[in-house]
Amino acid sequence: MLWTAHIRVSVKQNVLDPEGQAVQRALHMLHFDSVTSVRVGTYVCVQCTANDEAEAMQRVSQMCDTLLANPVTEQYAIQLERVEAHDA
Amino acid sequence: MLWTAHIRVSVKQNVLDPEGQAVQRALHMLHFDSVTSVRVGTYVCVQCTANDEAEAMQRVSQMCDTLLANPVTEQYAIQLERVEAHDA
Amino acid sequence: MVERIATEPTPEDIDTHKLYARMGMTDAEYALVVQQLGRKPTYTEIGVYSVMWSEHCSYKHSKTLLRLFPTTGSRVLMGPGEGAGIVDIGGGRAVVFKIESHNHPSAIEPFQGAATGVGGIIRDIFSMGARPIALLNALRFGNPNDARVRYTFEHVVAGIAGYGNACGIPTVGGEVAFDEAYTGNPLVNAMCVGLIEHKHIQRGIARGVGNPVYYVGPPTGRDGIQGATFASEQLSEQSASMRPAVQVGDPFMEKLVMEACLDVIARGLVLGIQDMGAAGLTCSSAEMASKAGNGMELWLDRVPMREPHMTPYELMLSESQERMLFVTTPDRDEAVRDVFAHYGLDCVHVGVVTDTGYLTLKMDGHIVGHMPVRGLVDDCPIVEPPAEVPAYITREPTVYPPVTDYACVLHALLAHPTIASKEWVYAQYDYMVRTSTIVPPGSDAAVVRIPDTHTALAMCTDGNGRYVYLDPCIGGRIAVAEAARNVVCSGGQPLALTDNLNFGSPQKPDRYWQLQQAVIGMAQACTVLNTPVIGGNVSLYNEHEGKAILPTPVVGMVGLVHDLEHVTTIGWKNEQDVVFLLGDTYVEWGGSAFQAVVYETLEGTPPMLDLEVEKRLQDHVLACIQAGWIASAHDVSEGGLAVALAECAIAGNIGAKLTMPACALRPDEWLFSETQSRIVVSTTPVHAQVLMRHMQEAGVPIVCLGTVGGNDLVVGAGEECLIAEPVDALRTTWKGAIPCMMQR
Amino acid sequence: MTRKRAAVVSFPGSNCDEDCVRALRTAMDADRVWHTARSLDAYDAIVLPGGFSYGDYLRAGAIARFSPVIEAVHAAAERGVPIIGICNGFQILLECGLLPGTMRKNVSRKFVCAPTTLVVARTDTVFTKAYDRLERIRIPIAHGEGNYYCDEETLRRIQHQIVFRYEDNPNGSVDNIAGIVNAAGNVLGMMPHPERAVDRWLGSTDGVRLMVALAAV
Ligand SMILES: Nc1ncnc2c1ncn2[C@@H]1O[C@H](COP(=O)(O)OP(=O)(O)O)[C@@H](O)[C@H]1O
Ligand SMILES: [Mg+2]
Repeated sequence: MLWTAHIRVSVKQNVLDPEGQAVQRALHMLHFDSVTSVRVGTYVCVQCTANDEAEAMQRVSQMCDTLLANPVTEQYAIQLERVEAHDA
Repeated sequence: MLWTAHIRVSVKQNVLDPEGQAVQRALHMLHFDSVTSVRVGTYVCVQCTANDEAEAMQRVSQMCDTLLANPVTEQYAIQLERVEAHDA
Repeated sequence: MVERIATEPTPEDIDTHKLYARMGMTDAEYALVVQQLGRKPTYTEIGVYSVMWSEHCSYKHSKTLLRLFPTTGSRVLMGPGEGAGIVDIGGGRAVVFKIESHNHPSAIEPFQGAATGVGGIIRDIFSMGARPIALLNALRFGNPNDARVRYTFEHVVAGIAGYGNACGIPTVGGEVAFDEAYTGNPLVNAMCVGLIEHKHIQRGIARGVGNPVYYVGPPTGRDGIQGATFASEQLSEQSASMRPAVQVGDPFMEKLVMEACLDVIARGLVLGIQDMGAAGLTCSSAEMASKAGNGMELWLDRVPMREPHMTPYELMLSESQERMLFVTTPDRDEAVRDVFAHYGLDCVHVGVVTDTGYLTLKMDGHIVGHMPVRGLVDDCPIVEPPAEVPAYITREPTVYPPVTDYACVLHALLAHPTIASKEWVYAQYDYMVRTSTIVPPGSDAAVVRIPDTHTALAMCTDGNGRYVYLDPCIGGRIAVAEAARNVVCSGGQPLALTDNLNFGSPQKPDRYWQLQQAVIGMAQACTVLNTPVIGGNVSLYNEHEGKAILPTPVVGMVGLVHDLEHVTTIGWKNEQDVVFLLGDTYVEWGGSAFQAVVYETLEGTPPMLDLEVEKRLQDHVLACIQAGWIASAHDVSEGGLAVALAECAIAGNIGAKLTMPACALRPDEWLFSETQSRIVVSTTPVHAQVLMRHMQEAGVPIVCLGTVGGNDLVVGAGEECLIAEPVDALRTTWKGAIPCMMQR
Repeated sequence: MTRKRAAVVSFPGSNCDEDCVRALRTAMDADRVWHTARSLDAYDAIVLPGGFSYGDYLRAGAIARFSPVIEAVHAAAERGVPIIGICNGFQILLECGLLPGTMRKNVSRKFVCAPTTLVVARTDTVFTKAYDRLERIRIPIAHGEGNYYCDEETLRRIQHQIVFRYEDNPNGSVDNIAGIVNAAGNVLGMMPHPERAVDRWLGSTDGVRLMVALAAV
């Protein structure tokens, strides 16, 4: 079975995010006054095979832990989607 | 009302993504053999106020069109979440 | 009355449960604090004391040793004691430089640790009023067969590049070495060099009672709290989780703060300015007050905060980056604000200079800390720990059986990541920005032009931990001598140096002995070579699970090139140029790269170093360069003569036909021994005679090796051919080693 | 003839602005102009220098494009004033639509600083008239996002706008593109730094002719 994992990697809450702050200032400059906070991170979209959702989740988490996220400064969230056979 | 927008900015399907390919190679080197494709983009998390979901969506789309995504090579997807009052 | 914060432990709790111990304070130090205050300290206060009295800020284990360094000289305008030292270079200008370590943060988060190390040293330079013009670094990593070591290496380099490049300061030099001993504890030392006009020199001093104290830079977060204490401890598996939050650098912010600070200084609006480095607001406020003999009152609720509900303890100890503290007069308030506003920055009035001699901390009108400035800054008890000669020290020279395949050994040496080309590293550094880099990374020293003049500065970093391990005193001498020699080979007159002492725990007598002996050796070399120490940094407790690194003093040397025409590089230049070796060669295997590569060990005694011989060599090489007789110069260091010759060939993209002179040495000894005080020079045939005569009269040993030309490096001995390798083959080995290692 | 005057626009985070001013001054007058300026009418040429405007956060040039001065840059472009964007300046010109295409991370995913050899593809522009066609010139690069990209259709359309190509592609750019002009020929974007090749001590003087050409417009 083929899965698509949407992975959102972002800077941990208490860690400074200079990029997010710069983008927030830019949005304010552009008069998006309703914006109260911005964080910028990495979006990784991984397709992988796995026998079931649990296995897929376990694999992708491991990829995040070893490569995709920096455990010291970053956190991540995974959303899984099953890819229908004819798409694969 | 306060909203959290999770924005996934990614390289358009028909555009080559050298960074995604590099990450895919790295994952294979780490023996994640089940991986069939990787795309890398930007994740932006914006908090903003809006009277309803439609307004929030419209505002955030506009941010993406003007600043957050580069229309030449990038596409974006927005997920909205309402932030409960006591969290705000 | 000093009030405590409700959520924090009471002074009684701190005392009975010895909470100060967790901050790295001893019982005796705590008792001294109680005595100074006449009462038990609050949590905020003991926090402030603990960082001020940490090794990093108080130098308690090294202060007595540092006094051995010569620190004065006719050109020295400011020695140790301020953010950075200053040396006169004539024409009303001066050069400002300093080196600093960020070893422990880089072990835990290599990218940010290295980046913030660069950020910190840049602030040290511009807080003196100087324009930063160059960055260098000295890096040590473990065995690159270990994936974590490669990860650390890759991210440290990226962190240095990311920060320096964005600030627009060229990273022009440095060194990288790999040795098993640094596996759990890499070294990341960053050096910054700046230029200043004498009239703009600033000091971190809180002058004028009643004057306002300003804060500029990004808001304070809970970053790296207790970082100074942390730098004074050894690393363990727990270190990683101990940190609530690592410091993250923002080079964009640094660039703005730098331009704004240089602007207010140039306009004469500032009385005293200091960066918030280690121990943040605590160290900067206490030191500024101390230097003026004044007191200071800070209103902590006004300090910009990144997160809600920050406590006085957190605000005082945070090590958030890119922040500065400065003092001006009340009437300049508006002018100062205007300058910062131009750069999009706020400055905040956070306190006032007082005459109390106390550092007084207020939060929402309540006094939350009240401590004598002198006590904080000067009264940390100095420790003179016992020293003991380690058991491994020997006086026995090492002997090895002869090798027969010289070319094979040469290739193995060139492929060793410590010797191999560092292009993989410096191609990531913008070494050309500011359009003043005359000699980019890759030669003995980098050369940076002084704008609008025909003069330049030569600069480098050096320090070989293998020699220091085997004999710290000689190793210390070599570190200084080699740095000076590199500057001389580039056409510069060595002016002064900054040093970074990276050692293990001073509480272990054998390691303290290493530190002590290294300082003694360095001081000897500084005296003879006439290069005073104008500043530096001490990084102790470089241990990982009880195992110490190689004792590694790093020397950052700066020299003056009096005329751009004197600039000299290592590469051979023209067919028919004559190659000479200056200096005698002995059988000296201890600590050599040959020993590391062929025998994978570290044993014996390091090369000896006669400082008078060294001084004579350097003086005369510089004189001959200035006379225009020398086409290329390269000192012989790691890998010995063979590697030096290969590097001359590769850099010049031209071969040579050379012969080993008749002597008592075996060919492998002559080729690979690491005897000090040797330089390979080349000269046009026209100047060969005069050069030879000059050196002979000066008493500098000189032998002619042969001539430059062809596509091969050919070295013979009598009828025998020792090495005959295409320069291209040597280059491929040397250039390919690190990229290949990183592709694993 | 009065001496020509160039504006070198400094954005927060620009860091080659001083270098550009110094290099231009060998040929013409040059001022640094802060990005809040609303008019550039007084200038005969405009340079957007290299550096890290707004930290290069999000995408290089993405935020600088909204600086007040950009309107004046657009106006000058329309008037036919010669404009050069170097490195970060090129990225800004792409982001604000004065030049086609976009810049992506180098394929190596690493910043790269190195001397490079460029092949001059066009000598009929105001910027390159002092070079010979297909001449090889030495100009250094220093960038992390210099991988020029446009789709095939655009690439076909802009063939005639390509001014410089890399001899050895250092970053993955399509068609080895190192520099392009707009259709009108008065806006040039290039990743290599000509201001770093203006005297013998810097290893190349091949950038001088570009400065001189600009002063002669
Ligand atoms: N190894 C050393 N050699 C010479 N001077 C040193 C050395 N270590 C520290 N110093 C000097 O001691 C002074 C006090 O350092 P300090 O300002 O506390 O350092 P930092 O700014 O690195 O925290 C500085 O002027 C520094 O140059
Ligand atoms: Mg300091």
